[in-house]
Formats: sequence, structure tokens, C-alpha cells
Amino acid sequence: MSKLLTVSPSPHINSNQSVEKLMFGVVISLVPVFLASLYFFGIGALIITTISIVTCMLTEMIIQKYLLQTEIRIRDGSAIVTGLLLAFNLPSNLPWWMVVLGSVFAIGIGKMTYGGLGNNPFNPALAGRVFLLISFPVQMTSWPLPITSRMHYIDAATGATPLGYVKEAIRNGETVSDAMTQLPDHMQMFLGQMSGSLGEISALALIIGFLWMLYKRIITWHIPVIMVGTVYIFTGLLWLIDPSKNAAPLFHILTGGVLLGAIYMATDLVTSPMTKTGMVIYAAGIGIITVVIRVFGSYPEGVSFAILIMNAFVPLINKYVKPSRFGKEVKHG
Amino acid sequence: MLKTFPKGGVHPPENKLSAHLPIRQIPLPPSVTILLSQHMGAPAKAIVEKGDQVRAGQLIATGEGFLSGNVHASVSGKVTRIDEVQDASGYKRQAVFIETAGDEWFEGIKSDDILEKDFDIDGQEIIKRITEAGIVGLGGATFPSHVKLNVPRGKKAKFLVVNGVECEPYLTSDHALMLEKGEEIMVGVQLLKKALNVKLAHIGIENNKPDAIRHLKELSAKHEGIQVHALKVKYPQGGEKQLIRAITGREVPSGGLPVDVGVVVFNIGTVYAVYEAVQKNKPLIERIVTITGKDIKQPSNFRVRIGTPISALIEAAGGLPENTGKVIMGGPMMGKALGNSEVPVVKGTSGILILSDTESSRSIIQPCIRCAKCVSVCPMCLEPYLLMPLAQQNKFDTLEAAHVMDCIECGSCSYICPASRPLLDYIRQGKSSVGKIIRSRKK
Amino acid sequence: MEYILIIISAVLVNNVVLVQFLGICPFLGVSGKIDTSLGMGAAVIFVMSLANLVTYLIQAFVLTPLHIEFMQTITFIFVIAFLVQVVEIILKKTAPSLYQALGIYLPLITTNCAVLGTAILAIQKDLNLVMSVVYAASIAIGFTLALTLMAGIREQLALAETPKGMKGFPLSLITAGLLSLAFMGFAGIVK
Amino acid sequence: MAKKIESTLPNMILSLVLISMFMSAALAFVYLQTKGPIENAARQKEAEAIKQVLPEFDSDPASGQIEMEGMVIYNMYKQDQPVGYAVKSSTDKGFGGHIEIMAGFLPDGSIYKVAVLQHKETPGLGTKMMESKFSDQFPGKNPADFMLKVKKDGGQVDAITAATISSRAYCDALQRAYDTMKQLNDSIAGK
Amino acid sequence: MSMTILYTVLTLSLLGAVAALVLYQVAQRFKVFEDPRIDLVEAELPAANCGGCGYAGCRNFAETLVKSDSFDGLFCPVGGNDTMARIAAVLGREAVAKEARVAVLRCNGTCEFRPRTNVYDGTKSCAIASAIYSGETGCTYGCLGFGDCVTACTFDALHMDEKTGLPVVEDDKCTACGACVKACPRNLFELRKKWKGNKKIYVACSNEEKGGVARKNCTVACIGCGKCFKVCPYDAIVMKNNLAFIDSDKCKLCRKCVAECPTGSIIEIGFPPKKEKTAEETASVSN
Amino acid sequence: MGNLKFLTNGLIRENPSFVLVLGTCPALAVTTSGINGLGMGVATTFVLLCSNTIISLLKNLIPDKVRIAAFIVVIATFVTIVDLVMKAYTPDLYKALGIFIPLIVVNCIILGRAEAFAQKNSVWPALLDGLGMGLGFTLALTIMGSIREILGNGSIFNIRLLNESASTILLFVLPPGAFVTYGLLIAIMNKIKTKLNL
Ligand SMILES: Cc1cc2nc3c(=O)[nH]c(=O)nc-3n(C[C@H](O)[C@H](O)[C@H](O)COP(=O)(O)O)c2cc1C
Ligand SMILES: Cc1cc2nc3c(=O)[nH]c(=O)nc-3n(C[C@H](O)[C@H](O)[C@H](O)COP(=O)(O)O)c2cc1C
Ligand SMILES: Cc1cc2nc3c(=O)[nH]c(=O)nc-3n(C[C@H](O)[C@H](O)[C@H](O)COP(=O)(O)O)c2cc1C
Ligand SMILES: Cc1cc2nc3c(=O)[nH]c(=O)nc-3n(C[C@H](O)[C@H](O)[C@H](O)CO)c2cc1C
Ligand code: SF4
Ligand code: SF4
Ligand code: SF4
Ligand code: SF4
Ligand code: FES
Repeated sequence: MSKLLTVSPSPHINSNQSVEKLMFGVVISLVPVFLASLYFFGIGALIITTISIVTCMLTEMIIQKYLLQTEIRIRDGSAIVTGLLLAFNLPSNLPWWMVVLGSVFAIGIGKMTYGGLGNNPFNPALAGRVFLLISFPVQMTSWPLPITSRMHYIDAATGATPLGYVKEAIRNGETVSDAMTQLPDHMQMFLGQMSGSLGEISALALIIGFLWMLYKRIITWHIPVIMVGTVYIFTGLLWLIDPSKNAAPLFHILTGGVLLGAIYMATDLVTSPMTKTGMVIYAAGIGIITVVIRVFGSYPEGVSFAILIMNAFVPLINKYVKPSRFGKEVKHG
Repeated sequence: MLKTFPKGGVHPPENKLSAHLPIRQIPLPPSVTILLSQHMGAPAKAIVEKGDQVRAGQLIATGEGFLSGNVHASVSGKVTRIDEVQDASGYKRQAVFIETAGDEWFEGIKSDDILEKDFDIDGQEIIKRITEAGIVGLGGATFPSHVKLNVPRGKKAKFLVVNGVECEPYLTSDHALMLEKGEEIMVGVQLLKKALNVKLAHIGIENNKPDAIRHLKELSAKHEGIQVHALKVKYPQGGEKQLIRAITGREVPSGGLPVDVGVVVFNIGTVYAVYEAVQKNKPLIERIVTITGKDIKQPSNFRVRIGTPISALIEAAGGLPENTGKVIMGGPMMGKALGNSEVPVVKGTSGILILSDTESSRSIIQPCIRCAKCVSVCPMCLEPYLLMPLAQQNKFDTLEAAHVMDCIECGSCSYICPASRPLLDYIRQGKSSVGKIIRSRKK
Repeated sequence: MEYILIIISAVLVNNVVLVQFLGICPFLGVSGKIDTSLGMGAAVIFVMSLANLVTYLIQAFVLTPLHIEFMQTITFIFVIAFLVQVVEIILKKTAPSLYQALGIYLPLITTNCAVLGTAILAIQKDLNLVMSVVYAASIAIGFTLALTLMAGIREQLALAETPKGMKGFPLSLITAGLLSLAFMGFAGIVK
Repeated sequence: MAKKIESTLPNMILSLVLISMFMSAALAFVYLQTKGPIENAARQKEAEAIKQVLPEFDSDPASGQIEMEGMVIYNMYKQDQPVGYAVKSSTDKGFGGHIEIMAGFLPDGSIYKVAVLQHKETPGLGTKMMESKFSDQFPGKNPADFMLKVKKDGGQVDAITAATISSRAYCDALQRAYDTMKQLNDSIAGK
Repeated sequence: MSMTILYTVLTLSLLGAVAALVLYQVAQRFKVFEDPRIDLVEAELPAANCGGCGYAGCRNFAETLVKSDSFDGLFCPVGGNDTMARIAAVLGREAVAKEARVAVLRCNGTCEFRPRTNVYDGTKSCAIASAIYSGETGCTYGCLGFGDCVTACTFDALHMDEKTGLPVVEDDKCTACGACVKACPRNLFELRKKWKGNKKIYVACSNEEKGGVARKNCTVACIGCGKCFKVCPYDAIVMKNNLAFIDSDKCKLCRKCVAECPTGSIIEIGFPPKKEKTAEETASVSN
Repeated sequence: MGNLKFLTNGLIRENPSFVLVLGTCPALAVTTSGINGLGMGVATTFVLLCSNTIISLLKNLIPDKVRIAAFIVVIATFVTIVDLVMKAYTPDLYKALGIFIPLIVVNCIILGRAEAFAQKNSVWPALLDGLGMGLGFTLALTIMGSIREILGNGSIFNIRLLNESASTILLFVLPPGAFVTYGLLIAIMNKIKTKLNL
């Protein structure tokens, strides 16, 4: 016989989607964000991003090769996304070895202990970031000033993030409107001219990335829109109650990691719910917890924690929020 | 707005290469192999013996089980042996081998092509003729049609739904039939309506066949109680539950049958076979088979006698291409890959699809990234990502609670999965195990 | 308001399991399935509230008046063990279905250090009777929350292929660590 | 193996009571033995703390003890000459809540030394308030003219980096100690 | 001072007495009938009620132990193996000393003997493959080679031979648990009597087709010629459906059939290689 | 020789913390430093030793139905004794260990060993078993405490390794670090155990 026929169960064709395409789609969508961070933070942004990506990939490779002794799957690109997003959650003047530690924690503890891609219940990049925040609060909360510190890495001049500034002001009994006079206006914030993590500053770049991912069908709109909406409504209510003690909703959305979190971190496929209803509950939960931490907690910023906390709820959501099945009623007769 | 089912579904490239090509008769094969199980139920019992002379259309085996159908000789000639032969799955099944000699038809069969419009028989008689003609569903499941027509006591059929969707990529046999045999189909529909005692019949056709929709719409204007619906192009629009939902808005309950919502569904080909059986007295011995594939020289729609080896069809379409990877009986989504090309055409063979190595090879399986795409494409709104590991780990009670039995095995989930997970492979396996458990519980 | 603060503090900010490290054994032991964890949670809520009620009375009317506060540990654990056993026996007879749902977890509770710990902490914090019971109930709710979240994650992990060396306790503990990491975000909501 | 006693009611009660009696007797004995040392330890601790924050003295802390506004002030002497006041003060404004300090003031009201007695601040962060870099800025300052507030809040205290909350709490407790001492001083002077 | 001692002793003794009394009364009043074995098992458990076993306390675990048929996945980490052994004794669950058996694969269709007719590209699982088709070779009875049996074996007694594509049993590890028998969709495993030195003689084929067909698809297939049947002095061989089967309970290892088989589908394992010696041995066995 | 087995059993093969995973609360809570771990371990060992001995002595005098109650009384007595003694003589350590001293009473290891071992064996093995288990627990807690102290605080047994202002990985002295360290240590122990075929 010349050539043997192949047999396999149906279906015999496959959509041309793949994990690699999804992951590199995310990477591409992050290009504008990266450019913005380069523009505002210069050399520091470059250093942090490079170290983070390289360490994440190396950690994954080493663990797969020597500890798990499984196939090396680094080419699926998920470690790159994790590295990139971890970097985007850090200040651009973080000492390099802390970036390394954070990446190792993110991939080593956050992802590979569970067996790697797809198994981790918590968002690895956020696990890495929160690990750093808690371990090195000093370095993780001194933020380089945008533009001025482009050519500096560790020695960049630092200032408070708008969120931190306002929280401090409120604590000291000043009114929000007084504090606002010291801060960049909304347009500057929208473009990204403020202190903060690499990736969280430029709302414009983030929204471009979001639209690209929507267009490529990498994510759906549900989580980002509901999450931002919840933050808007909740902070709006607080603001209506007492505008002198609470910042305006738009301020809350443009500052801190709300957009970065909503578009890139809360949407992580692996750690978000499987049904649309589930996504709505999850996103609303993140929004609420974010505001609670921002307004009542001791941290000025709560997005990372909120997402991690809701990550923990995802299995429960998946268990109790099921797609409504076709032909749900039982057979009659 | 085109009608459709509400949730799930995929849209693979349609690749209807043989659309609009006329139906061609292929020369009678030198011999045919007629399997005795061409229906869901137990194999039919042969009533001929080695050496017997038979004529085309002669009864050679009787279906005795509840879900069995009669089997007829598809050519005239001599029974050379009754023996086992590999069927599409490679397992051995009983079959009658006939060596073709001439083309003589059994008496009473009108083998011409003249349209016979009028009929004057009652429903019981129609069902009787359908039973005798060994008609089974040509939509793929080969469910004996007479069983469906005998609506169980206590239930009532309200509509007849005719399935002209042909949602599988590549396949065009139903399309061709609708274009060429529209009138006959209308008569068939009227016959079935009478048999079921219903007033209204719906014909559902996917919107990628506008000519067929137009044609049937024109014809149906002349007939009473037949409506033609254009449906959104979305796989598996032709799944009967999805079709019923799209056309009537009713959902067949989980574990239920179409009659539970007052609907009976027949495939277009089945309807044509019904016409032939009742009006021409011709049993089901031939059918339209699409032979297609990107590298096939002449994709075609053939009218083929049951029992013809598919290698004969492939030859007629220009031979097997060099780079053939898979030969599939049926469409790319639900069809069966064949281990060899000597398998005979059976009543349920709607098409032969040749896929090249590159088209058909499976990608490397990656871990599930919980992207939920499988959940969102499942037309039954199940959670394939969950069913697969449950089946893998033999967690049958959880699997049952997750409604694995609702899966219609459409393959949308495996198709869409970016991690190339063989979801349906395992789900099917789980389904069969759970099915066994449920049946043993009932006993 | 005071009660709300007690509740938020006990459930989220100072979660017994994730921050105070009490009741870890049952947390690791019965967090395999969501249903079990809910049953266990309900049982703990009941027993803890009851235990705090009784230990408060003992402290106030026996130990303090007699100046034998050092007997706290021994009397408390004795009373808790006794209570649990009596409740179990009674429940088994009078409400078998409730027993199946909650009762079977009762024996686990005696050696759950969260129960004794909470009783002692409530005395240390000088709470009054009602507050002591509310405190215990909130601690138990926090326990249930942590247990259920953990159970959800573990049910999910049971279907995935986790590394062989990490299966069981190591993975549970690391998950608890990440959970605790996430809950640190609530720091400072209530002092 | 010797035969085990049967589980009859009298046996059960008897054996349990006997064991209880024996054990509790032993316990009471140990209690009485350690009672003295425990009190001693507590007193010594107090004296230690005072010693840390004031120059040498020879009076008994217990004798110069004054309770005021929920604080304890120790008025200490050396050879009947006032050495200064040690004030046990506390605040709930720490990162981890309660912080208790002992502050030593010289008779002129200036700070001699401060010691942290109790706290729940984060190790390595809030705990830096006990390290010299932070605590050395206080001795010699008189809160009357030294603004006991962190610079961020317009005061003169250099906060611990990234532990402003702890620094603030420290200042708060110190300020309150000073205020109370001042009040006491005034009332004595007023007399 | 002495008051303290008095109070202490009184409090605790009273507490003890009252507790014992109340417990006893309550236990009597609210007695529920239960399987007495539960108490026996519970008595063996450490009563730590730690939940380490994954069950809600020692009693719950005891109930589970009494109810379940095997101890798979049931283990008390506090008590350890000793405790489990004692429980097994209580419940009469020690492995009853049975005649030793071992799993044997009744297929020898290695790649070299069995030409391929097509290629399988689906999920590597025998159950899944066999549900959709007959396999990569013409033989519809033989091993599919995707190792469901290997996965099923919890004793690590099976592994796949990469070269032959067939599973291999490690006799010393096999406990004759029968998991592989259940797992194989082709029903190829048989639990046969275990002889000393792991000697075995068996027909390594399950093909029920007629000789010619069987032979065409696999050169070492049993063709059902019946020669072995005729030569066996102990009636240990049965012919059924074109297939010979050696009953291991009747077989005396005389090895006469081995030489007789024209296709070599009877396999002998574990015998010393020398010819003369084996003849002697044969004699001694047959006596 | 045979008796030595009772002693070493608890150290590695059935190490209460790393293998049996019992008494997890103190193992996580007090191990912020090596000293604390050691202190807790010693306190627990003392209770284990005494209770195992006493229970083994009294085993025939206790009717089955009240045995748990009796055990609890015995154990609680020793716990209280430890509590009082530490309060009197090591007040600083006492403060650091806090509520976990009285909670020794509910440590599953103690009741577990009483039931599983002391109740069924004579005094000498029971004593050794208690000692072995206690030492195993102490060892585990000390290791964990030291690791967390080094990483989180830059010191070991209160001896500074890094200077005060150096950044240490604070996480390790906080609750999440406790869980993660414990989890990794168990994984490593498992690996070692399988490697050594213990
Ligand atoms: C046991 C059984 C009984 C059935 N009875 C009826 C029936 O009474 N009426 C009917 O319309 N269809 C009946 N069906 C047919 C199914 O509804 C369906 O048409 C058939 O299985 C083929 O559908 P498919 O090609 O979508 O899989 C029955 C099917 C089965 C398996
Ligand atoms: C996923 C799926 C897709 C199907 N697609 C078609 C189709 O395109 N055309 C069709 O006639 N039948 C299709 N069927 C079969 C129908 O469900 C149904 O069995 C058939 O229409 C009944 O008619 P019959 O008994 O005459 O074959 C499909 C079934 C399934 C499960
Ligand atoms: C894990 C962790 C523990 C902390 N502990 C303390 C602490 O004990 N004391 C304190 O003042 N701030 C602590 N902080 C920092 C506060 O959250 C806050 O960032 C800081 O007090 C603000 O000070 P800054 O104005 O100097 O940035 C901690 C932060 C983290 C992440
Ligand atoms: C839309 C999208 C968002 C993602 N977000 C994250 C993220 O926030 N953090 C992260 O570590 N990985 C992220 N990934 C990558 C990947 O899912 C992640 O590494 C897995 O969680 C690892 O199992 C993302 C991937 C996609 C496709
Ligand atoms: S094959 Fe089954 S599970 Fe998969 S999409 Fe179709 S119906 Fe859903
Ligand atoms: S489509 Fe594939 S990767 Fe996505 S959730 Fe389903 S199984 Fe997982
Ligand atoms: S599964 Fe059981 S019978 Fe089969 S080889 Fe393994 S141990 Fe032997
Ligand atoms: S023996 Fe059976 S289960 Fe094992 S590989 Fe062969 S076919 Fe599969
Ligand atoms: S030590 Fe076991 S529950 Fe706390």
C-alpha cells in the first residue's frame, strides 16, 4: 500500500486560533502602552521591562526543564505577557534585583507550582506585584516623576502618585479640591503625564490596546466595561455624598491601575469566570473592592488586591453561575 | 432578521466546492456490498442466499428490531456471498455481496423520472410504504423514518420541519437535490404531512443557498401549508434541536424528543426518498452523495447506488489526490474518517470528503487556558472545558450532573479551542459511559 | 457601628485563618469540596457562638470571682469538648438530617484551635456577652469564607494536572499563602 | 496488659473526678509556686522599662505611681530628688492598631528617652520606630517647642520612610504622654 | 492561698463529675442504632479529630471505612500504617491469601508482525480509538497500543514497550488487581495462574477471525488450526471461535503445544533456554 | 536499639509538621523568628513528653468512654503549667508566642499521640515517642523560623546578618510568607523522603 490514510474522531477541522496567537495579540496590543511608558519614564521603563520579561521566561524554562521535567512550553508566549504586565505594574526606578525577585515569585509561585499555564487560580503578574509591594513597600511606593526622569534609573526624582497624594491630603484634613490644584489636569492624566507604574499612566494608550484586543476578539467587553463602570458609580456616589472628602469618579478612573487592571489583568482568561454572567459578577466585585480599599483601607491603590481577591472567587462563580442550558426543563412524559 | 438558534455555534469556512453542479449518475459498479446494518438498530436479517438472483429494488433483508429498516438490492445480479466486511469504522459487519448483471428492476417499481404529483391514499398506507421501502433518515443518524411517523400515544405532532440546512462545510447533496427535485420534495412534504396529520410544514434552509431558497419559495407558493425559512449561516443550524428552535422558537427539553414539542424533523433527502417510495414504489436503494475536497479534480454530486465502494466514487471524481490525509464519510465536523477506501456507500452517506495532510492533521494539545470559547460556542450551552477532564478522570456522576448527555456531538467546541484540546473525543467517551450507567440504572 | 466594625475586622481584615493562623488543620483538611466546606462552616458558626456564650459565663461567674483565672485553658477546653459532644448526640437523635449536614463536622471542631482561641481572645479583649458572641460568629464566618474559597480552588485544581510533588498539602498551603496575600489588601480598613 | 476498667457510670465518674482532682491539685500547686515570680516578672518589667527611659533613680516605681486619663505616670526620685516622670502611654493609630510606649521626661519637661513596650507593627517596617535612626531624634527635645508631628504633617519629626503611619502613631502617643504629664505637673504646681 | 487549691480542685472535679453524668445520661436518652463495627473502627482511630484524613472527624472516617469496599484513598495520617492495618483486621479485610495470579497480554501483534493499514491521529486513548474504529492494523481484536491499561495500573506494573508498541507486564509488581482487564477495551488481559519463576505459557492472540484473514493481518495470529488442542495431554486447551485458549489451571507447563503452533502464537516465558534440560523437566512435571 | 526507633520516628519519617502536617497553626503563626520557633517547640515537647508519660501510666485506670475527657484534663494541666512557668521565667518569649501557648492544648499532635500511641504502649516507649515527636516538631519550627527570619528580617536568632536599613523580603515574616514557606518546605521534604526512600 502506498500511503496510509489517517483516522481520527471528528471534528476534522480546527479554527485557526491558537494560544500563541492570543498571547502575541496581547503583546501587540501592549505596544502603545509600552511606547507611552518609554516616553514618560525613559530608560527605567526599558530596563524594568526587559529584566522582567527575561526573568519570567527563564524562570518558566528552568522550572519546566529541571523541576517539573516536562516539555518546555515557553513558546506559547504566556510568560512574556506575564513579564510584560508585571513590569507595567512597577515603578520605573525599582532596583533590578527586586524586579527579578518579583518575576521569580510571579512565575515560580504564582504559576508553575500549579503546573503552569491554565492551572493557576491567581493572576501571576499581580501575585508578583503584590509580593513586591508587601515585601518592599519603600521602593514600591516611590514613584519617579514623568518626563523629567527619563535619563535616570534608580536615581530618578520621585513624587507621589495622584491617588497617593489625594489620600494623604484627605488624611491630613485637606479638601479634595485643594489637593487637586497640585495635580495634573484630566487631559494630562488621560495622556499619562503623572507618576505611577509604567503601564498604568496613559489611559489613551490603554484604550487603544483595548480596542485592538476587542477587534481581534481576544477578550470581550464585559469585564473591563463593568469593572470601570462599577468604580465610576461607587466613587460617584461617595463623591455626591461628600465632594470635599472624596475624589471625583473620573479622577478615580484615570489614576491608579483601574484601566490597566480592567483591560489587561482582570481579563486574564485563566483567572476569570467562564460565563458572561459570571464575568459581570466578577468585574463588579473587583470594582467594589477596589474602591473600598482606596477609600477605607491603608493602601492608596486597591486594584491589584481586588483582582486577586476576586480571582479566589472565580471557582465559586464558575460552580454556581452556569450557562443557561438549551432545553432546560426536564422531559415531560 | 434571519432566524437562528440563540446561543453558540461556529462558522467554519463553507468551502461548498460542488455547489450548483448538477447531479450526475455514475456508472453501475461491477459489484456492490450491501451492509445489513444501515440504520440505528439491530442489523437486518438476510432473506436471500448465496447464489440467488436478485433484481434492483428487491427486498434482501428485513429489519426486525424496533429501530431497524428493510434493506433492498441496489442492483440486479447474483448474490455472491453473505459475509462480514469492514464498515466505515473498520469493524466487521454482515453484508450481502451482489455481482452486477444488467439493470433489471423489481416489478412494480417505476424507475423513470416523471413527476407523479397526485396521491390518494391515507396516512397509514403512506407509513406502510415508507416502512417497506426501508427509509431511514438521510440526514446522518439513519433513524428509521417510520418510527418517527408513528407518533407515540399521548403526544401530538403540530408541525413538520424539513431540514434543508446542510450546515456542514463542503457538503452539497441536499442543495443539489433541492435545486433539481423541488417539485418532488413538495410532494414528499405533502405526503409526510398527511402521514403525520399536520397542517403546516416548515422548510429550513441556510442563507448560503439563496437559489434553493428562492426556488423552494416559489414552489411552496403553489402548495398549501408549506413555509420556507432562510436561516443564518451558522453551524450546527441543521442539528434538529437547533433547527426547531430557530424555526418554531421551541426548545426540545433536555432528554426529550422533537415530538415533545410537537415537531417531527426530516432531512430533505429523506423527504425525496419518501416521495419515491410512495409515488414510484421505489425503495431506498440510491442516494445523492457529494464527493469533494480541495484537491479533488472534479468535486461532484453523484447519484449513487447503495453498496457502491467509495473508491469508485473517488475514481469518478478524478482519483485520490497525492497528498490525501483523510477520507471522510460525511462532513468535516461530524463525518467519520475512513481507514480504507473500499468501504461501501450506505444509506447515511451524504458525502465523501478528501482532506489533505495539512488540512486534517491535528495540532499539538496545549493546556486549557480557560478562554471560555468552548462554552460560548456550545449550542447546547454546556461547558466542554469541564466535561473533558471529568470524562478523563471517569467522574461519571459529576459528568451526568453536568448534563453530558445533552451534548449533540457537534464538535464546535473542539473546532474552536485555541489550545487544540480534543474536547469532543473525551466528551463522547464520557457520554457513552454515562449512557451505559443510565441504562443499567433503568433496568 | 461597633458591631459592623467587629464583623468586618473578623471576617476580612483579621481573618482567622489567613491572618491569625487559627484553625488551619481543618482548613487544610476539609477544604476539598465546596459542599463539605459549607457544612463545616455552618457547624463552626454554631459551635463557636455557643462556646463563646458559655465560656463567657464561666469566666464571669466562676473563674474571676474565685480568682482562679489560670484555670481558663483547662476549663474552657473541657467545656467546649463537652458541649460539642452533647450537641452531637442530641442532634443525631432529634434531627438526623441536620446531623448529616452539620453534625458530622462537630467532632472536628473540638481540636480546632480557632474555637478555644476565639474564646480566650474574647476574654482578653474584654468584650461583653453579646459582643463576644457576635465576635465569635464573625470569626466563624471568616473561617467559612476562607474554607469555601479554598475549596473552590481545590475543586478546580482537582481537574487540572498539577505537578506531582506539589499535590496535596504543599499546593494547599501555597494557595492559602496567595489568598492571604490577596487579603492583605484589606489592611487598615478597620484598625 | 492489665485489664482496662469498664465503662460503667460510677467508674466513669470516679475516674474522671479522681484525675481531675489530682491534676487540678498539681496545677494549683504550680500556680502558687509561680505566682510570686510572675508578679515579680511583671514588676521587674515595669521597672526595667522605666529604667530605660529615665536617668538613674532609687525610688520604688510602685510608690510614685499615679493613674491619670487611663495612663500611668511614675514619678521617680533619686535620693528624694525628682529624676523625672515616666509615662506609660498608648495610641490606637498604629498600622497594626495598638502601640504602647514608655516615655521618660525630665523635670523640665524635655524628653529623656522613649521605649516601645507593645506594638503590632510590621516587622522590618513599623518596627523601625524602635531603631536608633528614628528614636534618637527625640531625646533632649522639649515638646513645648518641638512640634511632635511628622514633617509631612507640618511637624519637625523625620518619619520612617514608608512607615509614616507608625511614625505618626509614635508621635501621637508621645504627645499624649507629654500632655498628661504636663497636666499632672500643672495640678501639682497649682496646689 | 489554700482556698485557691480548694477552689481549683472543686471546680475541676465538679466539672468532671457533671460532665460524665450528663454525657452518660444524654448518651442513654438519645441512643441511635448504628453499625457496631463503626465503634470498633473508631476505637482504633486516634480520635484526634484533626480532619487530616479529609473526613469530618474520626467517626465520620470510621463510618466511611466501614461502608466502603476498599481502603483506596482512605488513610489516617496520625495513626499511620499500623492503625490502618488494625482497622483492616477489625473489618476482616486483610487480603485473603489467594492463589497468586498475574496479568498476561493475549496479543503479540507487534509492529513487525502486524502491518499497518492506516494511521490514528486522535486522542491517544484506546477507549476513544476503539469507539470510533478498529485500529491501525487489519486486526480488529489486537492491541491498540495507546496504553489505557498502563494508565489504569496503579502499581506501576505495566509500561509500554516503545519498540513493539505493546504493553509489558512486570510480573513482580503486578498484584492481579484486574484494573488493566477492566481498562482494556479489547479485553486483552487475562489474570492467569502465577508459576514459580514467572513461567508462563499462553496463546498470545485474541483474534477470532478465520485463519486466512487472521494470518493476513498478523503473522503471529492464532489461526484456529487446533494442532495444539490435539497435542495437549492435559485437556488444558479449548478451541472457540477460531481461537485456542490455554486454561492456566489445567496446564502443566509441558510445552508440547509450543512447538506445534504453526504461527508461533503460543508463547513460553521463563524457561531455561537449553533444550535437553527442558525435556527432563517436562518429564518430571508430567509425572 | 529498638527503642531508638520510637525516638527517630517523629524526627523524620513521621515528622508531625512536614509529614503528618498537624499542629499547623503554631507552625505558621509563631515562626517569625528562629527563637520563637524553638521556644514553641520546646514548650510543646514538654507537654507531649509529660502527657504521653502520664497517660501511658494511667491507661488502665481510665474507662474508654471518658478517655478523651481524661486526656484533655491531663494535657490541659501540663499546658497550663507551661503557661505559668513561661510567664514567670521567660516573659518576653511568652509575650511573643501569645495565645499559642494555651492553644497547645488543642494541638492535634498531642491528643493524637495520646490516643494512637501512649494509650497503647508502656511508659518508656511512650516517653520516647513523645520526645521524638516533640523534637521533630521543634526541629521543623526552628527551621521554618530561621528561614523566615533570614529572608524576612535579615537576621538569625536575633543576630543581624544584614545591616538594619537593608531591604529584606518582608513578605516572609508576614502571614502569606508563612504559608508559602511551609508549603515549599513540605514539598522539599516530600522530595527528600522519596529520594531517600524513607
Ligand atoms: C429511542 C429513540 C426514540 C425516538 N423516537 C422518536 C419519535 O417517537 N418521534 C420522533 O420524531 N423522533 C424520534 N426519535 C428520533 C430523534 O428525535 C432523532 O430524529 C434521531 O435520533 C436523529 O436525529 P439526529 O440526526 O439529529 O441525531 C427517536 C430517537 C431515539 C433514539
Ligand atoms: C450537529 C448536527 C448537525 C446536523 N446537521 C444537519 C444538516 O445540516 N442537515 C440535515 O439534514 N441534518 C442534519 N443533522 C441531523 C438532524 O439533527 C436530524 O437528525 C435530521 O434532520 C433528521 O432527519 P432525518 O431523520 O430525515 O435524517 C445534524 C445533526 C447534528 C447533531
Ligand atoms: C505589608 C506592609 C506592611 C506595612 N506596615 C507598615 C507599618 O507597620 N507601619 C507603617 O507606618 N506603614 C506600614 N506600611 C506602609 C503603609 O501602607 C503606607 O504605605 C505608609 O505608611 C505610607 O508612608 P509614606 O507616606 O512614608 O509612604 C506597610 C505596608 C505594607 C505593604
Ligand atoms: C487577555 C489576556 C490577559 C492576560 N493577562 C495576564 C495578567 O494579567 N497577568 C498574567 O500574569 N498573565 C496574563 N496573561 C497571560 C496568561 O494568561 C497568564 O500568564 C496565565 O495566567 C498563566 O497561566 C493574559 C493573557 C491574555 C490573553
Ligand atoms: S460537541 Fe457537545 S459539548 Fe461540544 S459544542 Fe457540541 S454540543 Fe457542546
Ligand atoms: S476553548 Fe479550549 S482553551 Fe478555551 S476554555 Fe475551552 S477547552 Fe479551554
Ligand atoms: S493493572 Fe493490576 S492486574 Fe493489571 S498489570 Fe497492573 S497490577 Fe497487574
Ligand atoms: S492492551 Fe488494551 S488497553 Fe492496553 S494498550 Fe493495548 S488495547 Fe490499549
Ligand atoms: S493547630 Fe490544628 S487547628 Fe490549629
